[in-house]
Amino acid sequence: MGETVSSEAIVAGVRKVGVTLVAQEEYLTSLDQQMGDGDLGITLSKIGGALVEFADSTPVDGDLGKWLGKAGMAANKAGSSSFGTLLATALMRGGKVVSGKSELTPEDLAAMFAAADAGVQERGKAQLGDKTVVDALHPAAEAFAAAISAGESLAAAGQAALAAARAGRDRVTPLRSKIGRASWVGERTEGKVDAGCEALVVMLEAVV
Amino acid sequence: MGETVSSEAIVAGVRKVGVTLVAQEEYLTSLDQQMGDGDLGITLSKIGGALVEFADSTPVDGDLGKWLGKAGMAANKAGSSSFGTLLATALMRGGKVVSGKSELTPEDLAAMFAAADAGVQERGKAQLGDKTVVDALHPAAEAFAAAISAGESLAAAGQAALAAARAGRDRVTPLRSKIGRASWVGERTEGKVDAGCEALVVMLEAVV
Amino acid sequence: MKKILNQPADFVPEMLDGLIKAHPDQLAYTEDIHCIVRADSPVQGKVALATGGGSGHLPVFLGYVGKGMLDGCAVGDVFASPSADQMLAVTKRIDGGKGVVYIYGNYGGDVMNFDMAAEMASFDDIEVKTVLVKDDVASAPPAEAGRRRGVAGMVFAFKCAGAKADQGGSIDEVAAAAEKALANTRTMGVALSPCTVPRAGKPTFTIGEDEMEIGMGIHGEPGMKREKLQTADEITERMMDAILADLQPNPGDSLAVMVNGLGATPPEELYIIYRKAHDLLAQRGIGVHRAYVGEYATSMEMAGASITLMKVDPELAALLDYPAQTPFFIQL
Amino acid sequence: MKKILNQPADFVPEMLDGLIKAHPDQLAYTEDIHCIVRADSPVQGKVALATGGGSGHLPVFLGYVGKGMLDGCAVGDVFASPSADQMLAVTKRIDGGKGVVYIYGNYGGDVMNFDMAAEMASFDDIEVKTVLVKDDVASAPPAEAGRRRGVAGMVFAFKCAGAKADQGGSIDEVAAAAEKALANTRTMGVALSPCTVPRAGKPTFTIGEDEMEIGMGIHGEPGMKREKLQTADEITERMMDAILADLQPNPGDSLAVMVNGLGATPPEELYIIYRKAHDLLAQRGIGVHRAYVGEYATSMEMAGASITLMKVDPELAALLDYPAQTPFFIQL
Ligand SMILES: Nc1ncnc2c1ncn2[C@@H]1O[C@H](COP(=O)(O)OP(=O)(O)O)[C@@H](O)[C@H]1O
Ligand SMILES: Nc1ncnc2c1ncn2[C@@H]1O[C@H](COP(=O)(O)OP(=O)(O)O)[C@@H](O)[C@H]1O
Ligand SMILES: [Mg+2]
Ligand SMILES: [Mg+2]
Ligand SMILES: [Mg+2]
Ligand SMILES: [Mg+2]
Repeated sequence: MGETVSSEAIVAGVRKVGVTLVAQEEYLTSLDQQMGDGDLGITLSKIGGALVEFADSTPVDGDLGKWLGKAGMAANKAGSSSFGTLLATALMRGGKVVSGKSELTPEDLAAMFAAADAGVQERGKAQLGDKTVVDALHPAAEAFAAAISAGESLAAAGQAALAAARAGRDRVTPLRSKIGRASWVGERTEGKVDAGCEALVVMLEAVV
Repeated sequence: MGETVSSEAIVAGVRKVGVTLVAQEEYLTSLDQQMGDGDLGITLSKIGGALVEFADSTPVDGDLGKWLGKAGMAANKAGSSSFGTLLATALMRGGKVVSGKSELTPEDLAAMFAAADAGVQERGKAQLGDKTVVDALHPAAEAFAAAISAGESLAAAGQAALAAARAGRDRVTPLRSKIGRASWVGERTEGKVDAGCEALVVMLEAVV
Repeated sequence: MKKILNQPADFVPEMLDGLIKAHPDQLAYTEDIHCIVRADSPVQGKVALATGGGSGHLPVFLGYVGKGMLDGCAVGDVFASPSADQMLAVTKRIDGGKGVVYIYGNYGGDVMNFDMAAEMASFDDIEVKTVLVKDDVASAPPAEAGRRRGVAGMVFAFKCAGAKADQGGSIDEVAAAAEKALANTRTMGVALSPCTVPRAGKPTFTIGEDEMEIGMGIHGEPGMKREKLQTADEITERMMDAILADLQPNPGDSLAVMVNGLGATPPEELYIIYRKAHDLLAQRGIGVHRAYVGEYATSMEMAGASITLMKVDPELAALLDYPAQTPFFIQL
Repeated sequence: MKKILNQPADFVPEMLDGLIKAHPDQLAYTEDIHCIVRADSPVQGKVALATGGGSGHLPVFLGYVGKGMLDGCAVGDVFASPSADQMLAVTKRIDGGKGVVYIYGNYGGDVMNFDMAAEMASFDDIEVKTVLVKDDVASAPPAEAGRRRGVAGMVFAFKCAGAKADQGGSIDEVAAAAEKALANTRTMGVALSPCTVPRAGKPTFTIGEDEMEIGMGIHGEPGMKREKLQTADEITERMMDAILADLQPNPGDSLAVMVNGLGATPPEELYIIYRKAHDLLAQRGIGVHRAYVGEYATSMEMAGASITLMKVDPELAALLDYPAQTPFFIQL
């Protein structure tokens, strides 16, 4: 199918994620306060602001890959908590696989999603089931790729990814966190939603 | 008139003051918290305990003056806030004027009262009207002496002293504190009873 | 505010026991643990310095006992004066034959007891001179400066007089150094929350969630005014304005600046205050000779801060810069 | 808890501005004020030490930048990791040709960013070694010690590695000194009240008036258990038991002891804790080589305290005793 995504649409998507992160600051902070250090909303709001500024001020100049990589670096400078760093890593790794392109095919998007997923796992060293964003991100990337392979529309693939992220988030909610700050909270994390998973869901909701 | 006060009665009186000070800790602390540092009750409770212990363990040995002086030193060791130090000074100065005696006449008691008053003024350098214990102590000492001179009974003289102390306390309540910690509270002391005056009233009530 | 303690009555002696156990090479005591002295006291041939006052202000008072600062300290219960007796014991133990200078805050109980101690020391032929610290501009107007209370500024007096004594100064010179330091020193503070005296068990005062007390003393004595909480810059400007109006330094003068935390206020916030103080001085063409930012005179777990300024001429600057070493204060 | 600040977003940069203004002879920064370095860096021919982490823990982290300790520090927002970029800038500025040792706490964001910085530094031919601090026994059982978080024990690692570097040690020797210090170091803390991150505006957690959290982390991460508030002696015994069970010193061993206040707990209470810790060690025939009582690693205005023990052999003892001088830590 000939569906493609323009530079403008990618820039708009990144901007939208940024706006959403700023808007959700309090909500995400309150989640992180329950089993972390309460900085997630702050970090992501700073990153959101930086992404908006970056999207508004940096032209794509025909290379979406480079542009996404730079967006990742701007994100890392703005907020470098665990999640913030993983988000930056995802942007940089996602950008790498579309280097030189000025518009993206659905397959490009699926490859980006997969690279982001791999990058996050490499950087954070979390396993599936550790109750981190990986538990939402990995199934979301897989669902997206599967939908694209099956020839579904981008919109449908996005919905599949979102549904998979939500399901992944809910699957690990009863579990105990095994990595990061939440792991120190021990059994008291059981039954509480992982803030990173929820943050991913919030971001996907903004763009699909 | 032949009314005299025995060593035992003096010891019992000091002991009674001690017991009262311990019992009134919270009340006096709450008064001092309103315009001081809130330690008056604590200090006087420690001094009270020390006086009880002193009275229970130290024989008069024929010299009430010396005994009162030592009681003053014990008091100073137990609690040395402004009021505590003035109380110790009062005991030491009061003791000095009855040095060598083993029982006291009404005139002795009046002289002791006057010496205590003078000692407190010398040590603390407060003027009448500064809104300190002096404003209750000085009229009380004067009223006591006047009653004794007029040939009234000890009980009546004690009541006169207590009434004068209460009147002195009430007279300065509307005023602004001019010395000590309360002076730093400034206009906010106006209308509040001086904790030191009230402490003197409480002690007198215990023995008259 | 919750406290970590055993029996309230044991608060001070247990604290002192811990202190002596932690710093056995630096600190010792007479028969009474409330009488803290330098481990090597008496230092023969040196004028000795003593202070005293209630507990709950660490490092004030005993925290400044050590080389180049104080020789001894009489320690009272929390916020309560020590007794004349204890002051006398310290005096006797630290006298190295050249007399003792008392430097302490202008509080009724302390004044009365140190006066008694000085009288008693004279029977032992120990010469005593007294220097009262009255640096808190918020506690009385300039015309009644004699009524002001002593707060963080006493540290500058300890430092300068201690240096003078270590350099071999006479008792008059040491007392004069303290007086000179204090004549050039002013402090003002603001409190955001109260503290709890262990034996009282409840806060010394109450204050609204959005209020601050301008000019509060270090025992929770109310200050000049209660106001709505302001920004760090506004608070700093308030304190600096009051101090500078009183101290009246000239452009070109050099100041020592102390930003002191009262207890619960974190160092981060103290540096935010310092920044503004520094900028305000720079705007007036006044230089900073030395900056002290941290906890120097506290009120248990009270939140708030004070600013102390000392105008330094070359003599005071040299005394301030002289080395000192105590368990709480080290300067190379 | 009320705070003295201007705009929450300016909290850290203004704090750093004040810090640099207060200590211009000791501290400097790269183009970014969040990259704090020794004023005399790079020290040529010396292995450089870098750390980094969130703000709100003073003196940790940047407070240990100075002679005999660290060369540089990447400073994050309150409780937030600095970026890889900032760590790289610090690394480049402090490298004196003998490489850089990173010593920092085991927190996700910090680990990921320092790893990125180390990768980037290798492109500039700067050798980097990393030592992770994982001293908090309350954060994971011994079998999962690799998951433990880094708290006040990092100060002993800074001190020992800093001394080794100052003495001319190679990058491997400096990293080994840090590893050895940490292998012998354990910490545990208890919190009595929460703290407020300026941008969040509300406390990181809530806790009852009669409760304490055993084993709480320095960002307010919950600990092992929430319990009724106990006496100072009981609390101390709890912490000491947990640490000693993990560290397993023998009678005759010598320990460095740090009693660290988390922010609002006054020094008086820390000495009451120290007293009991000292007595418990004495009962086991264990000596104290050196005692540190004060605020070394804080959580803004959190009330509570931690105890850190380090088993010292002659080598660690000598490194610990070596002089150091930073704006927050001086040892002669
Ligand atoms: N090592 C890791 N790998 C993957 N995800 C992680 C990892 N550590 C934390 N996370 C995710 O990040 C979220 C917390 O983010 P954040 O608040 O930025 O962390 P922190 O404050 O601990 O640096 C967690 O809910 C989790 O989903
Ligand atoms: N210089 C003084 N002369 C006489 N009385 C004084 C003086 N200073 C204080 N007082 C009295 O002592 C009372 C306070 O006692 P206390 O709490 O012991 O003082 P502080 O805590 O300031 O040492 C005051 O209410 C006042 O009556
Ligand atoms: Mg977090
Ligand atoms: Mg009082
Ligand atoms: Mg008092
Ligand atoms: Mg964080």
